[in-house]
Amino acid sequence: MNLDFTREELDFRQEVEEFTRRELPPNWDNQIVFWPGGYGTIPIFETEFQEVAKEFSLKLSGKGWARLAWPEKYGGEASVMKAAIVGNVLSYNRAPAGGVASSIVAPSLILVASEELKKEFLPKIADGRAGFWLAYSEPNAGSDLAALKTTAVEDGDDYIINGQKIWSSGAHVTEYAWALVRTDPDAPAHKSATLIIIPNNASGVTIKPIVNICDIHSFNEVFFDDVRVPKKYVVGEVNQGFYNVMLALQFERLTIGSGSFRRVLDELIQYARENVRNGRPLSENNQVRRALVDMAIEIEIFENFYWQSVCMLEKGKVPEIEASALKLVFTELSVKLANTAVDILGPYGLLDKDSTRAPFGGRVGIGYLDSISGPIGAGTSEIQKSILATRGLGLPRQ
Amino acid sequence: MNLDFTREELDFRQEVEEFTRRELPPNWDNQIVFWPGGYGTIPIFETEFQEVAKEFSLKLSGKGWARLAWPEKYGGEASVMKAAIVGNVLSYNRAPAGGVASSIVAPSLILVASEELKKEFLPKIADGRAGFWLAYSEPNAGSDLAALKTTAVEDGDDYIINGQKIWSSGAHVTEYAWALVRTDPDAPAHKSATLIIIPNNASGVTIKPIVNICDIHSFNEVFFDDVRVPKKYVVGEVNQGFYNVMLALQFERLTIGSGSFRRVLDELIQYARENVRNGRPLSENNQVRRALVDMAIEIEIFENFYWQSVCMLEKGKVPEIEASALKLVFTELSVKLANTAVDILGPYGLLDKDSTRAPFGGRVGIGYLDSISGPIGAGTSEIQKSILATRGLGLPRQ
Amino acid sequence: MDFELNEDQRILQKSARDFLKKECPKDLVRNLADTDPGHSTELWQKIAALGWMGLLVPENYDGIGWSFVEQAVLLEEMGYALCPAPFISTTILGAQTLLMSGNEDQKRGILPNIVAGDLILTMALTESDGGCEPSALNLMAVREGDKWVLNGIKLFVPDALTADYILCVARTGDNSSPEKGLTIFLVKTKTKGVNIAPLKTISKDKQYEINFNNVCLKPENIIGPVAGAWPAINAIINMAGLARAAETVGVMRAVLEMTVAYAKERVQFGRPIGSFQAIQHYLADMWVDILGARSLVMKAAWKLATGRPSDKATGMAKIMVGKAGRKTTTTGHRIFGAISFTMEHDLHLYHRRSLANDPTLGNSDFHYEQIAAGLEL
Amino acid sequence: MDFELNEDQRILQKSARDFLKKECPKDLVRNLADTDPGHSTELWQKIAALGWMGLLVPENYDGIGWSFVEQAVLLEEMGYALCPAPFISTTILGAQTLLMSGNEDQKRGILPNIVAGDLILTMALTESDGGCEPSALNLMAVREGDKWVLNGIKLFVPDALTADYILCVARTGDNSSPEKGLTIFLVKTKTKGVNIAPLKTISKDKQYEINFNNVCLKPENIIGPVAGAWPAINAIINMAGLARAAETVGVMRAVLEMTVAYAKERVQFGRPIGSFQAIQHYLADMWVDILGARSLVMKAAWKLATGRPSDKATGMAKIMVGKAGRKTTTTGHRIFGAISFTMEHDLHLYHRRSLANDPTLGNSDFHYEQIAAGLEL
Repeated sequence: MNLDFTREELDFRQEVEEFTRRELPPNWDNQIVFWPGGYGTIPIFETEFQEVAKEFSLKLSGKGWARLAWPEKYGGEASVMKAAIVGNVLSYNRAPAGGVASSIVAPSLILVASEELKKEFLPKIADGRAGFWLAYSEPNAGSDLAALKTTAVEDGDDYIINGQKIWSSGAHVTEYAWALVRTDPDAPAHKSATLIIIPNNASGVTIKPIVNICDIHSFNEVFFDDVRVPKKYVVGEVNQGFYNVMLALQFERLTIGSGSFRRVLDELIQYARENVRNGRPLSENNQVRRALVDMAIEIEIFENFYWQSVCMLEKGKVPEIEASALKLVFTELSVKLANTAVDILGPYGLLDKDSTRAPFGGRVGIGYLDSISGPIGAGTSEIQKSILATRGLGLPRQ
Repeated sequence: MNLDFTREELDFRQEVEEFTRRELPPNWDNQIVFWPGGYGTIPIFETEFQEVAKEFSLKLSGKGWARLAWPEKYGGEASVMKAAIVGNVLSYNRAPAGGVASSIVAPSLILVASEELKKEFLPKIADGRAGFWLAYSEPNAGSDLAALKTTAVEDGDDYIINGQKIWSSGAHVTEYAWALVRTDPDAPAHKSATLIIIPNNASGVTIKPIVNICDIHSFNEVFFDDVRVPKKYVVGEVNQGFYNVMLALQFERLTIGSGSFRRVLDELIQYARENVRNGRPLSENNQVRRALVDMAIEIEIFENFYWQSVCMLEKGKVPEIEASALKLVFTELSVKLANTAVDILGPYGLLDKDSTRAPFGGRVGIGYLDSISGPIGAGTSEIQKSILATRGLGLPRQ
Repeated sequence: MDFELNEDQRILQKSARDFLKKECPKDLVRNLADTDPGHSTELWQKIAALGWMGLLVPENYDGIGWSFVEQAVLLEEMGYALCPAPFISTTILGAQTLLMSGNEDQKRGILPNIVAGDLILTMALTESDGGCEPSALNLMAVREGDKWVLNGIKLFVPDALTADYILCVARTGDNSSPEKGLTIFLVKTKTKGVNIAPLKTISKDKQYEINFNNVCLKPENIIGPVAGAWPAINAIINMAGLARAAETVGVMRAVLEMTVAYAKERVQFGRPIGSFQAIQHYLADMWVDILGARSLVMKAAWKLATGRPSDKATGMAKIMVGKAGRKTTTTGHRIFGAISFTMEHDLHLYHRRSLANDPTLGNSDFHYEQIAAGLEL
Repeated sequence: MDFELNEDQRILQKSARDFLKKECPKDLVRNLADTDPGHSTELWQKIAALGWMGLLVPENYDGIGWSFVEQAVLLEEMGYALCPAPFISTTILGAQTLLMSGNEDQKRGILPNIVAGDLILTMALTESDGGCEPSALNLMAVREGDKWVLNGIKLFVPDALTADYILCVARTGDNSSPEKGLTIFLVKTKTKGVNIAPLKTISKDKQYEINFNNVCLKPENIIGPVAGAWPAINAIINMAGLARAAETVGVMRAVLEMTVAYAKERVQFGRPIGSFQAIQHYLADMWVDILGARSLVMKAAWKLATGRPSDKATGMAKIMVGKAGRKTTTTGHRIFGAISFTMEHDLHLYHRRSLANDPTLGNSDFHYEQIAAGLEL
């Protein structure tokens, strides 16, 4: 057991920290809102930040930091730990980075795709030219992915795709869909789903914005009308899509903004020290003290879970159950942290980002709204608990 | 809307209070433990308090206060309100009173039984000569009463009863079982259960003690081996037992020790004022203050629910859903109150009743143990929530 | 003892429900939320015509002279409909303060106009501290000759831009304790030196910052005793806090209704999600919370209505409903899932309102301490 | 970074588990719980033979010289088995205090005997206040010539009746602040004037009241600096609190295991109760709590083991595990239902233990304040 970073890792972290502080636009923190564990305030999905994000991402790529976890064969360092350190530092600084291309698509491609696909996409992902969005959810297939209806029908060397996707984060600012479609309408869903790459600019793809309750356009509805995609864009085997998506989940769980929770805690502690309520510094208010200690404890647990999963992946183990626990813990923590923050801020917690009086540029109020998205997105808390109970503890399915 | 007692009711309450303080044995509070909402520390089920309980109960009967809710025709005053006032005052004082005979058996008899049964039992119940225990639960029929296995087979003018009951509160200190048995083995349980009175002294009845985790013998296992009971002891119609039991539930919910919650709150407030922790009165400790306010709020809600149900019954309405909400709220409150109490008492909360250092004669520590029984007894919290969801909100059954 | 509403109250409830269903559709709520001052004169006039503004005002000032029980019934319906009107500001912060502390001239001059729907009032209480304890109230009014001059900033003033008058709480001296030295001034919004700026909130309610810059007032602008206003202010905080709680009960009821309906319809894994135990238990908990919340609100309202000591009861309602309201709308989102995370869906409107009603008009520290004192802690 | 146990640690874990399964059956646990002093010399000697008492003791005092990580691994297994031994009292309250503050003679005289299983120690800290903050420690030791005389009452002293020595925390002067003026005395239990009486607890652990009545001690009975013991006492409270937390993690693991097994077996409504969503979610929450609890305990243990500042980490473990332990055993009872409400069933033994480990050796006020200070609040 050794719970510290190595000297080399600490040096690397410092390098990333310095890089991040240097390369982020001045006053970046005051331009964006971002709430840990929420799906509605991620800056890379916002149109207005695309230029900054692309520029930042190019610089990251220049450092080789977008593919640290990839095998050396594909230009990476095979270090999940270093990738996690980058992710941790970037998210502490709310940097416009991340995205599923490098964290989910690339590792999945490496594991199951044809060499041809790898050659086409990995370099583009590495330098930020190929952005992806996850095309899993449909209006009637939320928690129940098996209700998937989007079809892909063979036609010569192509598939013709028809259907509708929803909650498509960043579809409007990326280049490709990482799509789950049904290739065999007669088989049950888990034997008929296939993973396929669909270019956003293919004919028949219509992307319609959805504005979320934080007043941010991050989601979309996407319609596929007779969209023709070459068969070579199938990822892994046909009808193995469910398996391939599950495989990708272990990576997905680590794309969370792991540093952003502690950042909020640090900021709240500072706020409590510097602000007065009822004539006394908030930091002397027993409720505030206790609430912040409770958050510090939960963040400590979350971080333990996070780095433990990183270490497992680093050793080549698959944190399946751990990934469910992690997702459950960090999204529920997101809600608790938001509630704690609005409680501490009192009426100031209600102020929106355009208000000059708003502490933290309005992040807390918007974060309160955004925090509800964590436990309902990407596998609800209830789904995670059922996974823990059945796959983890071996309880009988319903 | 009028949320106060009438002058007459207030006078009556005072009379009951004076009676109770006068008639309770001196130092009664220090002899017993009793935790609000728990099923394991009810003094009338304890052998050692039988003498006191019988004597007290005779005095209550003498006042006519054991049958206040009964119709005038049967010697009562048809006043659920007055009965509730008596129950409230008695439970505030932790008096050895209550019991299912007057609160559940008698009202059920009045509603559904034959005149013959009423004549035989009501007078005996009124003056405390006929005590009852509820014979519903079986080892494999807990939450799932439909799994009931105890059988009653016709034999001339009698039924022959075979089976086993469990969690039989007070079977060892009462005279009769109020038993749910199966009279038609081929029909589904809800069409084959019958309510019948079984004398404890009938041949073939064996009562074995169960000691609960508060180290109190209040429960029993009861075995029926070819127990012969006359058919006239059937309550209501044959095969209508489930219906009759449900009918009785509305009364059962009001037999809770409604005054006992506030009593504990009052005692904890006094304790906080009189005791010091870390050099300061506990009452000045912000955590303690908040915890007690939270309890005061929850007790206020519970009391609102309680008196609202009383008023419904007083108007002849059936508080079915309200009874479920009440059961859920008061048993969960029992747990919260116990946790709050041990938190306030700190290590003193661990002290048992034999310890001279124990505050409140050890009631808090034992109450902490007892409190777990509320949400699992007499229809679990989970069952109550399902009732609220399906019968109350009309959600589809699973 | 009787927990049921009487016939008049039931008629009020029914008519308010019907009226708001028709006259306060979600489109109107959304439109007003997105504009400033976010006030519909048309809706306000209709409400006035129904007599709502005069519900708590005695008949000799043209009101109906009903009680807080009826006010609570009405507010639950207004919360249910998310009715966006400066109603609590005008009828409680304004009219109740006048009723409690104003002299006969002041009452006669203003109350009938409030009842008629011609005047909107509010109160400027909170300052940079964010709370409403006496120690947090420090805006100064200085006597200069026969005038009083106000200087300072008030925050979180509801509905200020719509208001005709602001009741401004100011410190006028007597520093022997924070409770002492507070005075209420009646300030015309149009007075020179009164600058109002919106504080944009995520709750989309209408709160403002007011800068009082050498605002000159005459002695007749004083409502109630000089340097002795705290008892009235304290009572108003409690009444207004209770009003917010009553509104939140309506918000909760609306959320439960819409969520139950959705849980019956929405199918996942081949069955309505409302048949899943987890969903059922969430909804049962919501329902029990609503019943509990309403019971506290109605008890406090009844205590106010009958002149009983009520600070403990209003505090209990404010604290419990503040928490339960937030929990209920959050759980609603959890059950609805992603669809409710969109601007298009209505649920977030309720979620915002339940948050907005929690930390204002007596935050939890304020009410906890008040209840603790009531418990003799 | 590596969260996994190394091979030595895994061997220790496995051997402790196997040993306790065999040598510490529930019958023994029950028997010792119901007797006074509730100690099995036989079990204690076997434990000593395994070297457990010397795990944290350096080799030059006959110990193994391992770290708090191994101690935590061991304690989780002892908690899992509900092992009823004065182990934390002896190895932490006793041996660690001596190691930290004792002089060479004191260490040489006692530590090897502890390792050999020949001496049992405990600490008398808490008084009538119930807490362990400095201001709550007021038992006086007065210097009379070359002697020190102790008078006063200590409460909640664990394992006092079994102990050979009691480390008594007393106030010896310097009243400039509560932290100052505290001194640790090594008191032989058999000393004249030491009266020990059981404090019967519902947790059935062994706690005692000690009346020190003119107990005369010599200067060589003083462990560490006169009037300067608080830093050591503070460290010991943290270590012992962490030890309790480690034990509770084992309690929680045992409860999860037995409850999962029951939920798979017990049939109601025609199917195993473990297939109901409500039960599944309870158990998932329990599991996540256990994983979180263990992660905090191991991190604090590792910080202690590697000499890093650790008060914040031990406080976090103590607070979180104290709550989670109680919640876990309570939820266990909820799932088992009535059957677990009987003395015959084992679950209540765990429920009692999880409660007992919470409010002692640093209550939540103590640890919250310590963490808040660590967060620079």
